[in-house]
Amino acid sequence: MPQSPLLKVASLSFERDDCTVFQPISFSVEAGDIVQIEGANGSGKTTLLRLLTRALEASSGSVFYAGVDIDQCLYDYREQILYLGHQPGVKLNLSAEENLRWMSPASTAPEAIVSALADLGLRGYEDVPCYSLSAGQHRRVALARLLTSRAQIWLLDEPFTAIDKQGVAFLEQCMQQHLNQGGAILVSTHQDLAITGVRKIRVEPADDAGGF
Amino acid sequence: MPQSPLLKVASLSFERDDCTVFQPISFSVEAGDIVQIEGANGSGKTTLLRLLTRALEASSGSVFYAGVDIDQCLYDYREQILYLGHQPGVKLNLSAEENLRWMSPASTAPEAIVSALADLGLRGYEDVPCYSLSAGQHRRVALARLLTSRAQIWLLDEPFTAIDKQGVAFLEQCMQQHLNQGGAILVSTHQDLAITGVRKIRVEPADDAGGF
Amino acid sequence: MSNAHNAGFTGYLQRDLLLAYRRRGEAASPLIFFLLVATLVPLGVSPEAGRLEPLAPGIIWVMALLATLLSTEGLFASDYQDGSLEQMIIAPQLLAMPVLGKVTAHWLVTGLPLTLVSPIIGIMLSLPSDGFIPMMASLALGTGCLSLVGAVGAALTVSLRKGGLLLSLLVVPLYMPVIIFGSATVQAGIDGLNWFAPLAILGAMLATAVALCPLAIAGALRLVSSN
Amino acid sequence: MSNAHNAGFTGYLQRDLLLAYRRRGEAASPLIFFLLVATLVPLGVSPEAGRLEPLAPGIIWVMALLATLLSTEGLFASDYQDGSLEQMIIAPQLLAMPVLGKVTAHWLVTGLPLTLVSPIIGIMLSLPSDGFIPMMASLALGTGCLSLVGAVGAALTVSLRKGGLLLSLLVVPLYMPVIIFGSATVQAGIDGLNWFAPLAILGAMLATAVALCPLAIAGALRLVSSN
Amino acid sequence: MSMQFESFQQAWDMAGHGPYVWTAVLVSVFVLCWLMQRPLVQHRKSLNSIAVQMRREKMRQATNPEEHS
Amino acid sequence: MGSGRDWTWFHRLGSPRWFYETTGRWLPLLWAVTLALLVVGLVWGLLYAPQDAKQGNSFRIIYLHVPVSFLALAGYYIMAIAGAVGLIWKMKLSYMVMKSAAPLGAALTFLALFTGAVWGKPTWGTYWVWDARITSMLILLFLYLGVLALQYAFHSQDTGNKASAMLALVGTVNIPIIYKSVDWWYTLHQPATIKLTSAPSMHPDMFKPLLVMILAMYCFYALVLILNTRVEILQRERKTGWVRDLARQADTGPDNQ
Ligand code: HEM
Ligand SMILES: Nc1ncnc2c1ncn2[C@@H]1O[C@H](COP(=O)(O)OP(=O)(O)OP(=O)(O)O)[C@@H](O)[C@H]1O
Ligand SMILES: Nc1ncnc2c1ncn2[C@@H]1O[C@H](COP(=O)(O)OP(=O)(O)OP(=O)(O)O)[C@@H](O)[C@H]1O
Ligand SMILES: [Mg+2]
Ligand SMILES: [Mg+2]
Repeated sequence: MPQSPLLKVASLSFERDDCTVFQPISFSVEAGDIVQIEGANGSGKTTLLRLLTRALEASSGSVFYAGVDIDQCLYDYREQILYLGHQPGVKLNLSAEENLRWMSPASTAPEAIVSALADLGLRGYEDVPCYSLSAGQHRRVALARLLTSRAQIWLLDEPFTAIDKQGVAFLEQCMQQHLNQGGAILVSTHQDLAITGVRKIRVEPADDAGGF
Repeated sequence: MPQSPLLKVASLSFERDDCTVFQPISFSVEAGDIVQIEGANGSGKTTLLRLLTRALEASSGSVFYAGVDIDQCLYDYREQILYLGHQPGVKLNLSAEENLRWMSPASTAPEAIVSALADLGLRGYEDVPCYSLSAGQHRRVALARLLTSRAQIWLLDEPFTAIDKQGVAFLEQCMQQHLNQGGAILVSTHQDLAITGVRKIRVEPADDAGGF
Repeated sequence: MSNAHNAGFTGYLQRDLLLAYRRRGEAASPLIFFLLVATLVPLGVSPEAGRLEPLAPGIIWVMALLATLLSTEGLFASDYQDGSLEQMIIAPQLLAMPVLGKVTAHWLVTGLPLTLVSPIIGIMLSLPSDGFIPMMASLALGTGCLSLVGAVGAALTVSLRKGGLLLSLLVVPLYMPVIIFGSATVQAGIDGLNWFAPLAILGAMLATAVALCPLAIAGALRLVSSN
Repeated sequence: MSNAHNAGFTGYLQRDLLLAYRRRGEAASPLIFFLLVATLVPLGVSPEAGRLEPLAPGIIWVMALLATLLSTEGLFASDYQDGSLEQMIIAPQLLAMPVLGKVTAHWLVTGLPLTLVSPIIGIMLSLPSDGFIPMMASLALGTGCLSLVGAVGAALTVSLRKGGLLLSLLVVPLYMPVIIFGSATVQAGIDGLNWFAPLAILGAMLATAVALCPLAIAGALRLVSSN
Repeated sequence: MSMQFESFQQAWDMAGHGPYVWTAVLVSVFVLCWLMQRPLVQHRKSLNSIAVQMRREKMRQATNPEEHS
Repeated sequence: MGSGRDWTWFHRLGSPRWFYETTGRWLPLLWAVTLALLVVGLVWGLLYAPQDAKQGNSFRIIYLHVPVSFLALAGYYIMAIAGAVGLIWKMKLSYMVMKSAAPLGAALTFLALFTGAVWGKPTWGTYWVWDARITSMLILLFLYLGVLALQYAFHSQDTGNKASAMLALVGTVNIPIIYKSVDWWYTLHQPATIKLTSAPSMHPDMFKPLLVMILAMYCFYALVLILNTRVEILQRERKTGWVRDLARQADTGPDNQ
């Protein structure tokens, strides 16, 4: 028996109020793979990523983590994923440092947090409450999680929103490094990635979708 | 005396708690000009655009609209500007159509609203409350204002956030058309624009900026 | 120009009424809150009519005040979060007009229904029948004051970003005259005294509030954009 | 594994306490609400000690209930808006643990201070001295129930931006037993009766709520965030 | 068992209790009728709206057969 | 579902189409029985039943008050059980039943309160007293309103259904607690001025029409619940073939020949 892939998505689909959001989708992801999820606005990229976190329950199909249905090994699976959505969960009233400490694994060293923030260009902003950060800086606080997390699978929903070019280059470098270390990345973005070996998957809206 | 430019910014600067956000900036914009405001995250692009709406009060320097200080002709000036910020003011509980009707000039015809939404790819979503739209669709509702507004000066803060490639192309086309009709555009974005004759202005953070 | 200002008033009035209609459940809730709390009082105090009767005017007024206060709290909050407050501020109008529109809409969906439903609570708390008309009249005027003054608190709250309930509570001292004259009107009605005098004072307060509060609110909101 | 669950509990407890500390002003507002409203009642009803005395237990309990109710409203709201609720849901833990952590933090910043400050209101409303100990004991237990039950409602309404007063409709009916036994405890203390009996019932309710509510809250959060 | 009232007037008045009894009866009957009529109307309305929608779809397909959905 | 048990009947029961068609066959009969019982019971109770010795004619309100009160209470359990079945077995039909039961129950609770209040004026001299049972009924009305409000507060039907089912369940756990505590509260304060006529000691001539009315209310409840559920079914299944066929048959509009 061949070894089962890290993540396998088997004809996954999702209905909202009896209305299918996207056509059943199947693919699998190995360690070291990067998959870019493509699709027009409203095609269901975010929905797919949230299905993969199991925050949403699929209407049909399943997701296998190392060969096991994720419903069977939910906590183990969730230890291995890192999800950054459109709203990344930065508390406006906490400082960047407090936010990152809070979002990182409990065992993260304080120095690791400070250096992750510095890497993301937030040196000098560690103690500023997040509500007085600019849009890009706010987003960078959330992205600093990529440097402190130990999860193997990254699920990133438009991570480059509001980030300047330098920042995008740095993030791409981080992602490359994560892949080299045996991680896997699923990323939805409308920009082209400057990473080699990106596999693209298109999410197609279902025929009956729409607001009719 | 030569005719005064449409918009003239004269050594504008802004302090927050005695801390200068960006170095004094001067430029002027004629009808038909498009200016891209560049700068790293946190350099002060949003601050500059908000100064131009006069939602923020400049610490020094002034802005002239057709030769008149905007403080002198505030309402006339504001009739001529359209500002789209990071948070574009879409009411989550109203439908796309209601939102747009609400944000457009009172005299806008209902058909114009429907067709503006259709142009932005929201056909069929007119009656869906905005909280059930995807990130990009949500943003598109706000951008539909560009088609219904009659303002001459557009101030757009990262308008392409969350918009797919097709959408970006369409918006660039709209912007080109607005320029051809004698409008002026100030846009802050980290992407490169596919419009000819874009003038770039860099916002440099002041030396004493930062959270120290 | 003045046309644009009026458009600001009616526009925001309509929009907020539409929003309230979209969220009917929520718009009805100050009312239901009022009823619910009126049920709590007998449970806490006593079911006997004789003991409830003297309490009735005061309790009704305190509860009306709370219901208004709580619903004022969010008057500008969602506008602030989604950016439409900023759009309102940079609109080519006197800011006081849309503000007045919003406050009027607020009164129409809270103060007015509250006034209309108050007789039911009067019955439940055994309010003597002479008190009903003064109660409704005083509530109609008084809730208008409360909406206006509460909106000042809400605007301050939204602009200072922290404070939530706290700042609107700082408004409560300003509410005190309203509650004093409001319950005095009802009490005068019950006691067969002349209840027009306290009612007239309420009316005067309302007139002052209509004139001054929109300016104060507009000023507080402008603070928001300059933080 | 169980370690991770505990980490979820203490982690969220600490974070919410830190957040409350950062927003001290707001965290104090249930307290101030409690105090202010207790001063409104004599204004509305009557300043005479003799008339206030019989009302005191009921009024204190109604006000404590309202103060808790109002502060429960935002328990999950900001977490929902900024996406951290989603992160909590997909964390590798039993969801009930962080939920319990959050509710505990909520009780520590509202119920507990409210209990501690209640004697002041007791004095203001001329509560007989025998009632003070029963009042504090019943408030300590009762506000715990209120926080837990209120959190169920807060979870159900979290995705309805500004579910505010809808929440009160959902949970106030469920609060009724607490207020009955709470004010009965105080009344029994005043009357020199055995106030342990109603207090024990409050304790039993609290135990049930601690066992069941976190599960209900977790279920509600999962459900509502999957829309 | 027999009729308790001799005249319509007497039945209406019910020895002074008429106003109470008949308000209760009228309000109740009104509410019960409303409860019964509501689903009937809605039943018809939803069938109609489904029919209208089907007709619209048919028309759309007739005008441009290649466009689907 | 490889287990040995045969669950097909259960799933067929959960099929909206089966429900729609079966009830369609029985509806005419149910209509007839309900209307007949209602008319007979009301006329009998209002005009033919003897007067009460103490309360006189005001006592005739009992023929509405008691049946309506019964169903208002029972309705909450019907609603909560339907919601629970929906949550546990993910059965769409039972959510529809729950959704149909909520406004019905709320209306009946309102009627119980209204008829009671109107009855209170001639008998106790006041429209309202804080009697234990009356207070519980008022709380029940709030519970119903909460479920209703939550149901319609969401744009997504599924979320609304699940959320209100959950609330109904939490309410069910609480109803006995509420009832017991309100009872205890009342006996603690007992003003002891109010006594209700107790039903079993009623004269048979008064009792028989009451029985008819109770039966009529049960039929009425079943009827309206079924009618409401059928509407829900049509709206939820509007995309399915069988509903479209129905609509086509019912359609009398133009260009549909
Ligand atoms: C707002 C006022 C009232 C409410 C909410 C109310 C509520 C109820 C409820 C819920 C029941 C049904 C109990 C059960 O299912 O076992 C009931 C029964 C009954 N009610 Fe009322 N009631 C009210 C006023 C009155 C008044 C004023 C009278 C007469 C003086 C009255 C007489 C009765 C009688 C005779 C029964 C049936 C006998 C029994 O079950 O004990 N009710 N009421
Ligand atoms: N409300 C505020 N209070 C205090 N400081 C602020 C506030 N908003 C922004 N700043 C600070 O002012 C500076 C400029 O912010 P601004 O939002 O203008 O940047 P920006 O160029 O738009 O960045 P981005 O590309 O990330 O959107 C930043 O350093 C930021 O931290
Ligand atoms: N909460 C919701 N309720 C109902 N419908 C929703 C909800 N969220 C999204 N949708 C709909 O589901 C579809 C897919 O949404 P999704 O957010 O997954 O799109 P997306 O591919 O991420 O788009 P974008 O590129 O704009 O982020 C859209 O048509 C959207 O309108
Ligand atoms: Mg998306
Ligand atoms: Mg910016």
